[in-house]
Amino acid sequence: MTHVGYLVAGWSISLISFFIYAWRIVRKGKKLSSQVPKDRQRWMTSSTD
Amino acid sequence: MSTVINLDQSIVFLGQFPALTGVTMSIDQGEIVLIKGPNGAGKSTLLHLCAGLLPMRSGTGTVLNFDLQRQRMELRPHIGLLGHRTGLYPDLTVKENMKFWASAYGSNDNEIDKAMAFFGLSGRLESVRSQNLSEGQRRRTAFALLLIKRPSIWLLDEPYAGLDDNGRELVNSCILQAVEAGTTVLIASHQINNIGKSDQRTLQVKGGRITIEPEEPSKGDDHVS
Amino acid sequence: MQSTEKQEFTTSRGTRFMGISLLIGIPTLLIFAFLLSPADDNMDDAVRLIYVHVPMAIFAYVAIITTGIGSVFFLWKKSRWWDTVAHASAEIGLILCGLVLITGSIWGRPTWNTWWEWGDVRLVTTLVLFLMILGYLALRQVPANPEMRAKRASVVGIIAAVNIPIINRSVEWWENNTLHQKSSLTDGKLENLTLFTLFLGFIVVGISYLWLMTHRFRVGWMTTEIETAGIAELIEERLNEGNSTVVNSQPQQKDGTK
Amino acid sequence: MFRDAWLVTKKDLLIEIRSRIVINQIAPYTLLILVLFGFALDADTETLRDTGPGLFWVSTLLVAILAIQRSVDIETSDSAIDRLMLSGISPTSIYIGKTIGLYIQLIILEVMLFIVMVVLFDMSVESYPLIIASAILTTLAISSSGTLYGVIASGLGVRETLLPVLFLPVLAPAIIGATRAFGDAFGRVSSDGWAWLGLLSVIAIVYTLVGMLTYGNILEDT
Repeated sequence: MTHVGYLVAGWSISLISFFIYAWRIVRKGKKLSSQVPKDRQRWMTSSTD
Repeated sequence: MSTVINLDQSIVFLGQFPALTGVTMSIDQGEIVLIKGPNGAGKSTLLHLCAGLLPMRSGTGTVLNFDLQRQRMELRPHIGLLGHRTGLYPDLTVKENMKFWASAYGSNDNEIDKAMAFFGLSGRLESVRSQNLSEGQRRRTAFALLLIKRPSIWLLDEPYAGLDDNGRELVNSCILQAVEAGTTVLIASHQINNIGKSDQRTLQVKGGRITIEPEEPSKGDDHVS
Repeated sequence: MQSTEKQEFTTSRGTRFMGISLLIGIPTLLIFAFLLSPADDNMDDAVRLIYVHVPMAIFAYVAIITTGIGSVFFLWKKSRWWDTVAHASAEIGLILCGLVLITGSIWGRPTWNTWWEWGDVRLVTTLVLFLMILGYLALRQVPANPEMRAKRASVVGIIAAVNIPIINRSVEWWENNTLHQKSSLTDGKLENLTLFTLFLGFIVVGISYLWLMTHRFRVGWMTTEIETAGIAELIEERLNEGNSTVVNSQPQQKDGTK
Repeated sequence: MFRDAWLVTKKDLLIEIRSRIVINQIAPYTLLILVLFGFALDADTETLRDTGPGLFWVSTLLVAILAIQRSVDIETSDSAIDRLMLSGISPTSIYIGKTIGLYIQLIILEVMLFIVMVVLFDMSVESYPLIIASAILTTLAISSSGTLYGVIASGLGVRETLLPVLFLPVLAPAIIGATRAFGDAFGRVSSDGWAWLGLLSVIAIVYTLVGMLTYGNILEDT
């Protein structure tokens, strides 16, 4: 296989960025949802979106 | 007399700050209403709300039968607002300022001349740029602009600031004339208690809400300013 | 990704399903991209980057167009729901745009022997979009009245979205000196397995976008929820400020009027 | 509507004639940028000729930012905007009026810049119609989006930094097109400059329409 370095770099940057962003969002969501009362989180459980 | 301003539990936010926290008031045509209160009480915000310049967060209100939630655009041409700042173009002369706004309002030259003469702006002052005017002269120009617009409601925010005795008398007589002609006048000021007409009302604003509205304007509450 | 398996507050049945699909989809895509699909005649193995680059590029457009649509509906319906959608999508769009630029230039290095090729329209225009979204998010960070900020940001969002078709048209005018692959999907000479891998890439990136959107939307929704929750207290505080100065003189002031 | 718009334009131009901010302060800045490029590129006239079209539009864009801020300042410095909104002139008319006012000022700046560039860089023009047509369209794109973005960035306390960040990327496609068209008109590039006019007119029209539709919304709570 040619260009292995480029391939690995490209894919890993994409995947790592995705995971870091996803992790930050989920963590922020966890933190925020402890501050918002359940009945004000109505978009949380609905199937909309 | 018909009601021209009617507010019910109006809440207005300036950014995150609740400037008005539920104002309820009703004002009839031809009334003179003094709005008093400490700095930051919400007097200016109240006037801007009545002018249709601020959105209401909640509550209802009509001014001249225009709904303050939906018809602010339609309301605005009928309002004359004199704010803290005079809203003149500093690089234009008094006359040029007058001419621009006159053509925006659809007033004619005759009205310009009359308004300028009334406030002592004719002659030399005509060709002075408004940035070189004194505070009092700028106020007079702003009043002259109010005259040529001929609005149904006057909202005056500290109208006497920077005016000399002569200027105050001119302003008072022009307010009285306007009221005779059926204009409604709201004045926010802590400088003056009486403008020389007996059936004026005083509203007290504190904490973004009207705290007292005397049932009958008592003749006793006029003090010399 | 494991985090979706736990009980999270921004997680619902929908996102958990998407999360599990991603857990299966991403390794599958990697296997297809690196092991099963063949090397390209012209690009050799560099083609394996296309499977993530092209889908991300398409979904970057999708994200920005979603921002535009959300902005239009916000200005039209004044609905906070759409504003939150627009904001969430712009943030994900920025990340996708950034990754498209990075993978694009990594791909360009072995293929064109250069990290950045100014002659390539698509790279340059993606950069322009990236900068527009950066401006949009900068505006959303400015401390100001939230409603005013949302209104202004939505105009910026609309302008960014209408630029996508404009930019795509400009590609045609610029075509004669561009280095870019003439749309790799349509030249018909691709092998079936290559096509399938690309298709798989679209699905995986698409699910990732939806998954991120849902979570980011919920975070945005709760942020405004927290901001607005304080309003009742703010009003109360403001009223007390009025009361404290006139404690006893006007007892009936709660009514406001007669 | 157009009567009101013209009123606003006339007023803005009269203010410029009285204050001369654009002519006395902004125009010299334009020329300065051009001269600085001359120094920076080592006075290699051939290079300057090649990059001339790009330098022209970059300088125009940089001074446009200043002209936009001035155009917004006119209305906000003494709250004239409040009176303007109460005057019965529709926001769309205000938008059109201010766009035309900015347009005329930018065209004057561009003519000056153009003459200086042709002289300093010793450039020869092959097609004046192409120059004029592309300048007319590009300037419309600049002034229509500039009037809109000037208000978007105003009143937030961060205008000086925010306006360029928002405004410059939005005009990047127009600048690409304008530079190619100019390059062809100066005979420096062998592309068909007229083809770019299509792109430029689409951008100009779209930005003007978006501005007309949304300006009122933004003016509401400035």
